[in-house]
Amino acid sequence: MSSLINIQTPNVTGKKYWRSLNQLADTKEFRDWVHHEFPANATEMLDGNSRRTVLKLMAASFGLAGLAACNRPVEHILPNSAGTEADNYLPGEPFHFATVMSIGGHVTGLLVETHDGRPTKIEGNPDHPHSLGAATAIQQAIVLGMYDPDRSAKVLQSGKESTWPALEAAVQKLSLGDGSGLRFLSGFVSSPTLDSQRTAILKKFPKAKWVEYEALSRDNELAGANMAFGQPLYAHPKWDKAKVVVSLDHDFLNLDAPTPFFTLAFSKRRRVGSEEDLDKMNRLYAVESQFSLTGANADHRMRMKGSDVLQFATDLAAALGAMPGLNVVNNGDKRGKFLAAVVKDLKAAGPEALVVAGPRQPASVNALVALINEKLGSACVTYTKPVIDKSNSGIDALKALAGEMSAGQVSTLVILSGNPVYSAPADLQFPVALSKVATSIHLGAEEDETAAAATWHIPEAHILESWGDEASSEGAASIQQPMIEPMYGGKTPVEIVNWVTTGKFTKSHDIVKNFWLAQFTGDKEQAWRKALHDGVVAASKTVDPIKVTVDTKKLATALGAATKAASTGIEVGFYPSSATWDGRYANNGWLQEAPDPISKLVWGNAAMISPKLARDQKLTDGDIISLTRGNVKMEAAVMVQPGHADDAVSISLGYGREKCGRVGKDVGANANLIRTTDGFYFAQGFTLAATGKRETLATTQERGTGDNQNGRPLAREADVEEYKKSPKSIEEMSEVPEIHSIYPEFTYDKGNQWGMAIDLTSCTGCNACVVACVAENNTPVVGKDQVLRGREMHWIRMDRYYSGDENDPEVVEQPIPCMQCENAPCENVCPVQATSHSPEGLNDMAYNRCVGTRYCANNCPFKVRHFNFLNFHRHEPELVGLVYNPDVSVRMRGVMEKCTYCVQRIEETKIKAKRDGRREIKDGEIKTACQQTCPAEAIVFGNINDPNSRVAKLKKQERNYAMLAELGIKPRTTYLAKLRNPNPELTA
Amino acid sequence: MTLDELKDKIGIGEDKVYAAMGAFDNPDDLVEAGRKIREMGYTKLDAMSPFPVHGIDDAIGVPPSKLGWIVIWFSAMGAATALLLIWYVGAISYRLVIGGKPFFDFSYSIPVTFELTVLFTAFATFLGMWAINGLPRLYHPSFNYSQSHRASDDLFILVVEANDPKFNPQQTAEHLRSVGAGDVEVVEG
Amino acid sequence: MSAVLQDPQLMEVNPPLVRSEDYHDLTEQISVIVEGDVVKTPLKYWITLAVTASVTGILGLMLAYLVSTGIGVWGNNRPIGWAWDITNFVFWIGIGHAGTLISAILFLFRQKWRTSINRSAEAMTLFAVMCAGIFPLFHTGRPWRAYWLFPIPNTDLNLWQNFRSPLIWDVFAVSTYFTVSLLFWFTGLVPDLATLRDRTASKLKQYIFGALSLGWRGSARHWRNYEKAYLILAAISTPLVLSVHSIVSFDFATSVIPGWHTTIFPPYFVAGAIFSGFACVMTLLLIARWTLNLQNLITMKHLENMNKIILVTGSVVSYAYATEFFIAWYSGNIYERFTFLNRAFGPYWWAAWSMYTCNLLIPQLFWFKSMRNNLWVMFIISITTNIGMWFERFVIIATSLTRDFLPSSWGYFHPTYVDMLTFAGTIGLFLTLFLLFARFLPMIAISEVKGVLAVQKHTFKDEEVVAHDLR
Amino acid sequence: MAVIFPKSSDIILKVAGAVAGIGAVIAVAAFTYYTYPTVIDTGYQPVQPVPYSHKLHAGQLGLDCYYCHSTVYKAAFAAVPATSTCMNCHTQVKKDSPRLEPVRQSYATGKPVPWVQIHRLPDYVYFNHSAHLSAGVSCVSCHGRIDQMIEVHQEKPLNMGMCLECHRDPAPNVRPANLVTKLDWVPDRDPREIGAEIVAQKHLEPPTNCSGCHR
Repeated sequence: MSSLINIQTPNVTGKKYWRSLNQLADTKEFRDWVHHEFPANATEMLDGNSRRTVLKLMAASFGLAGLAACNRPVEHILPNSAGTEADNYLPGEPFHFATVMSIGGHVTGLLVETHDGRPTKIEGNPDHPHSLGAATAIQQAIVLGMYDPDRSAKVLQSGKESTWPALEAAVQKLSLGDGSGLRFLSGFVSSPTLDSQRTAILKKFPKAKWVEYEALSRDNELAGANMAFGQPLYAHPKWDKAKVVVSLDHDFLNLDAPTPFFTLAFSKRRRVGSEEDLDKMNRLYAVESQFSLTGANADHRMRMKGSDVLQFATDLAAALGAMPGLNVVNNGDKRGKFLAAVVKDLKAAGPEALVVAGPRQPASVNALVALINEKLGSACVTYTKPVIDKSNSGIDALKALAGEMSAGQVSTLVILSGNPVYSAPADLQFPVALSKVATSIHLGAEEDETAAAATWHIPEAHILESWGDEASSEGAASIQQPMIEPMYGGKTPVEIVNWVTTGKFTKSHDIVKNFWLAQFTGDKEQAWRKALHDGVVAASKTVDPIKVTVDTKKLATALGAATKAASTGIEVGFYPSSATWDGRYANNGWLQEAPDPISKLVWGNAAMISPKLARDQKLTDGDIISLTRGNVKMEAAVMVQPGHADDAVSISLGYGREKCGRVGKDVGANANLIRTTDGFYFAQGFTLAATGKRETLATTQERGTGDNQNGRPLAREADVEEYKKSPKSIEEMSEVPEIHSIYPEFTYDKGNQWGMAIDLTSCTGCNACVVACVAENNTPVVGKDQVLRGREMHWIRMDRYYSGDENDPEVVEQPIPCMQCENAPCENVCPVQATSHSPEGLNDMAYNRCVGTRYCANNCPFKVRHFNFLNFHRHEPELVGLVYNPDVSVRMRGVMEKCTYCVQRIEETKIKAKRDGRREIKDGEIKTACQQTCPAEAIVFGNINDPNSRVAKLKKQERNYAMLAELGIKPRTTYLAKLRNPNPELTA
Repeated sequence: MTLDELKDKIGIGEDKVYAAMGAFDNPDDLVEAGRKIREMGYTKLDAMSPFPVHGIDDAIGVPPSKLGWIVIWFSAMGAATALLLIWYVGAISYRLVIGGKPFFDFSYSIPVTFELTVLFTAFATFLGMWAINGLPRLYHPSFNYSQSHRASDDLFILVVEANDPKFNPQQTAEHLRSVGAGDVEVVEG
Repeated sequence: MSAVLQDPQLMEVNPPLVRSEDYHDLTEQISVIVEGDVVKTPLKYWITLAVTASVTGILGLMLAYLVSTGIGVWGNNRPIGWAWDITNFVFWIGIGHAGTLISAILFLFRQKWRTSINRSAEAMTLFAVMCAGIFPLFHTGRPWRAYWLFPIPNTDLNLWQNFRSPLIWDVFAVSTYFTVSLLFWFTGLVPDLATLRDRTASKLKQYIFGALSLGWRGSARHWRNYEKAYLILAAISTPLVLSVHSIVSFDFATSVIPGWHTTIFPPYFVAGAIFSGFACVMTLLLIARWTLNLQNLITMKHLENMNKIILVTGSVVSYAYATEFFIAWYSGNIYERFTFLNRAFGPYWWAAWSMYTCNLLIPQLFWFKSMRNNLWVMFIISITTNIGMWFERFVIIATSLTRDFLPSSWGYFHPTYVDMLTFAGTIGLFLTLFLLFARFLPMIAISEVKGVLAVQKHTFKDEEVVAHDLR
Repeated sequence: MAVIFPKSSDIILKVAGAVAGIGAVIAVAAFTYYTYPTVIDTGYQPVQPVPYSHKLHAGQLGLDCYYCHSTVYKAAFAAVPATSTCMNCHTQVKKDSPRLEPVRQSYATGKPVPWVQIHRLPDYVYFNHSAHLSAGVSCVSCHGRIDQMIEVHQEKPLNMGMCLECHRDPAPNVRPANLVTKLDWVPDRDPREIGAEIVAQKHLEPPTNCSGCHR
């Protein structure tokens, strides 16, 4: 592949671009193959029935490969004609660039690794306050999206292919006048540049309007503050300060936080490094409907319908005496006991207490939470004014816009990077409204539902291709810089806004740079370069928190006005998808195949219901039900979720995309069909009916129904108090006899001895490590059909075990990489010495020696060895091949593969050390991909031969144990038992 | 040497008398006759039978088989080969740490050693047997005997070879008839 | 013995092994089948052959598809890395044990009755091992690299085989076993080939048999060495045959997987192998006996003796089952216990119970003489036994893998049509080869049977012997 | 009638057997020889777009390897020089030699000169130039006397056996780091001694386990 790339120099100031891929993308061959060749393979990848046909193709090509091997193919080296020395460019060596991305109003700084000009991996930016080096699964996976051959590549006019000149003419023709017919519809605006453009436009066109709409947004947070304090404010929970955290339907560890930041901060008081940490450990109460990751990590969890949370919040406030005149309901004993315990705990914690409300909970709940925190005198939350105006944002704004549109008052609508036709509430009839707009210009990354409906569609540049900027809710801004020229000539929002309103096209680089140069003082150019390099703009002012107090009178009236929906019939809750968010990442194979942390569901969503509801309705996993309410209706397969609230259905948004790339098309069910403005996040009064139809749901666990540990001491846990009393209890959970080998044992006492410790206490079970591993080690995406056959290839997988009552189960999540056993059972049985041990204690796997007997996988007690049953990589278009990490071989069919502790990183670092003339590697100098990205720092890798290394220290803890040690295999990967911190009053 | 001698040597010389041969219809008679003929002083005797006739060896003085002694050496060679191979592969050619086991150890060498021993033994036995018997051989003078094709069916043939010092065509044929042989012929080839 | 055979009543009870007037008659009986020109080969033979041959063709197709596409065309998955492939391997290897056992061990024990069945049993062994060999070769992900399994000197990478791996032991065991069985079988065949050579009139056949029989002329000297060689081969084949299935069982016994990691496997597997092997010989013999009218050569006595062995080995296997459960319980190891409970009552209960029924219960019928002598009963039991033994291997291999240590990685196995057709294909190959053998080579060791006949003649003396004129 | 094969058949059989045996031996020997890495891999000498003479540049003119292959000390790959590097001199020297036309072309158009790769390792082998140079392994060890080649050809087999040989006993191939590009270096004493000292002093432990080179 690389020979296709005419290597040029990376340029930190970004004046020059990588042209090569762009040129490649323009060649006819390239287009042909994108449009004709790939589909066959793609459908093949996903559709079991057509498997054979394409497998035949593979057969043919296999034959050819055999022939080609006979004589030596001529390989060309193509150096660039310009100099390389000048800007210290090293072919094959990785470069890192800082950039930033924003999802649903959460901004995270990223670090992008590029090889020879192609972005290959995304990590968090250690210098960015919201990342500190960590990144979520979605953030890491967007790099694959950049190489997605299904991305929008051409201008569309009313869904048909058009040309740039045609569009240009149309834009020139626009008569905007005073802007009375001009409307902008964008996502959550967090870009200072874009905001400044907006202000300018609204000044230039006084009658114009700019609406912000996100399918999943932070609007309720602002509205809540507005209700409580009389002004919209962002709440900033200080998770790391809180000793007692009560989460009211806030999945801040996973779905409701598309940023590693919350986990990062929360886990600070969850990690147990030493004795005193045991006392510092925080306690988490979760109140929620769906079984979320936050619920799974909570020490106590109360399940209730989303609509009942308001009442719970009211009762909590009342119990704390926060405000008179709250209508308290008589609590059932269970709920009452829980509430009492929570109140007591909160009071005790005082300033260290923190109550948070989820973005899916209405303003009223958010307001009450603000009230409660104030009453508690919590020092764990601060409020800031939005640096970027949010006055015309949210569902009501969209409703108004839709009204105008259908009333024909909108002549020009500019839709900036969003897919409202798919994501707008059903009752707004957005497609109809859109059809009433004379000129609608849609900027989008894919040819989606909106692209087809709008009069004009413009391909949008990928984050890694575009200049831009994002400011966090506190105002910390970062510059978004491209690593590569837009492969499909995509444009960015700032470019389009500028173009439409001024009529002349300016490159986003100039727009953004000019905006920031205006902000800078002193050596502007230097400041600009520094901002690009660091990934954070030093000059950008982070607004200081403001002191506010709740206006209880106003709040009381507001609460009275807040209509409490009658809780009759089934409640349906709408959730973000851990894979596709709101649907924008539906075409990303890495994410589609990353299992949902709780349900382990891949390649689709399901209507989650409680076991009780399932029994009442006689439903089992895979039964397709219909959900009806008024004139909205959808069908979806059910999945029984232990611990789910009764009489409630939870369903992820972001599936059932009709106009989408081949990967995400028609995967799962579209929940937007029953999402309405009056029940935006959860709605009452649905009727649930079985359709008799069935669908096979693919999960990465429970194919052999292993949903609990069957009383085996695998993922071990204990309560903090117990653990303090008898630390030995963890080790004693399994009886390890004295094992004497008949052979002299090998001693691994010299040099580096790599080992890993995984802390189950701080691990939340988010998929960050899984995706990090996929990106780092080129593990293939196999598709739903193959997952159903049990052939997914993740080198590190997240095991999830339930325990206890099916209605209120406890969950433990356990990441399983290769244990790198010193006496590895897999090595003994390989007939061809394809897997053996390195002097540094690694269980090496030589793919090129493997003949594929699969004996090693059979003999692996942890089943962490993965076999290439088919040539999975052959399904991928050459373009996707560009995302591969060149430091790791791409495995062919018929060979075994497994976690290597990222041996490529180990070797790189050792060589670097050798170049610098040192022998020993500093602790933490080598980070495995999973460790590097883990926001909870649950995974620690290092030299166990060095007593001062972090990993060695962790392994010294009493709660450190090796899984299946009784087999005498001496695993190098050990676990630190999960410690829970339950409230004694509730456990008693 | 002369061409004829050479021809003889490589077995394409002129036909000459090979032996006097006579047939019996059951093994007991053959053994009986064999003993008698031997008593007459013949030493270069042989018999042809459809199955091993017990007692015939002593009767006509066939020495015991030496096969066993040859084979035993090959068995030893088999075992040695296996152990050397495993030792070389594990401890010399490429010392790889596998499953924490030693580079060479008898414990895990046993199965392969045994199998190779058996394999070598089997080949030694098979090839050795044919070698000692001077087979494969497509032609043999005895095939010229009119009844030789029944030696693999139901006839038991006694052979007095021509290189027997006491051999004399007419006389020997007589002796054969006298011990009850049928179809007595002096065979050339 | 002689006394018994002279007594007419007792003769019914203990009939002579060979019912034949004399040697030539015997030669006729066996040779006519091969020569075919005297007695026309029945049409049903050719039809059967056509069917089995075409099934073998399917095997070829399936293997081509497998190699060109990948193991993914089978149902194997994670955690079930081995399923039908290795099950079939062990199944066929097991069947392959009877032949050598009959020829070698029974030979050493001087069991005269073996003579009329050992030839076909040995042939069956060869064919079974061929079928078995297919699976370890093609179950590799990269069969075109399978030669790495053999110690071929490689100048490039000084990397060889891992002699710690039972799979390598297997390679040596199976290839040795096949080679030795082949030599053994051919050695036995040579005198009979000579017989055919001497009988046939067709020049072509003369050349073929002439070459194959290596110029055998039945010389007393040759017989001497020949018998010695045969004895040695028998002597080494006996431990060999026991070692092969022991080593196959090491594949599992030396692993760590509960249900595999069991020290009783070697004897248990060997017994099972003999059990299934004899059952298979029985099936084939009965068919041959009917279709080729060999009642005179394969008598009730042979069959009954075989049934006794089936009963014994079957009981040994049953005992092994019991032991497994006891050990699992007695070990107190939660993984072991679970595995065996899971075997009997887990998702694969049906496989386990069909195995118990076929291998443990049904053969007990052979305690009754009437059953041992009933052709239908023994035919059906021989079939069920083989079904049962296939299930035994499947239960041990696949179901142990479906649920091992980590519940998170538990799985279930669904065979694909390729799995099934491949297995069917090997059966086709097996039958095809056997049919060809039965038609074109002497199914019964002529010279050996004659040896037995000679002994009988000794005892029956003159009243039995019909003088044969020499002209 | 019982005689099927003529009397002469035996000698024929013997001769045939002998011939077959010898033939087999020859066949095996030939196969081994022609598949021997040093035989199939060495001597590969493709035609280059520009007849660049290493003998002239590196040998007679004495350009240091590092002048053109500038990344060897820092990177895994030894970069082939940019056209601009050539033009540093060839804007003055041999300005309009027809044989340099492709180079000038490239310089003008920015299209790279399609040099043909000679020393090539399989994709699953991760060789790192910087690591070996910093250890003191000279270019000669793998590339031979490039400075004596007019047109470069592959001199060493570059097979796994060759790598292992040196990784197991690096001493003979290790020299002071400042001399690695000095292809014509003649040590004043036994190079193995010198190497052994450096190995000891730098604590060189070249990996011989799989992941040392295969990842």
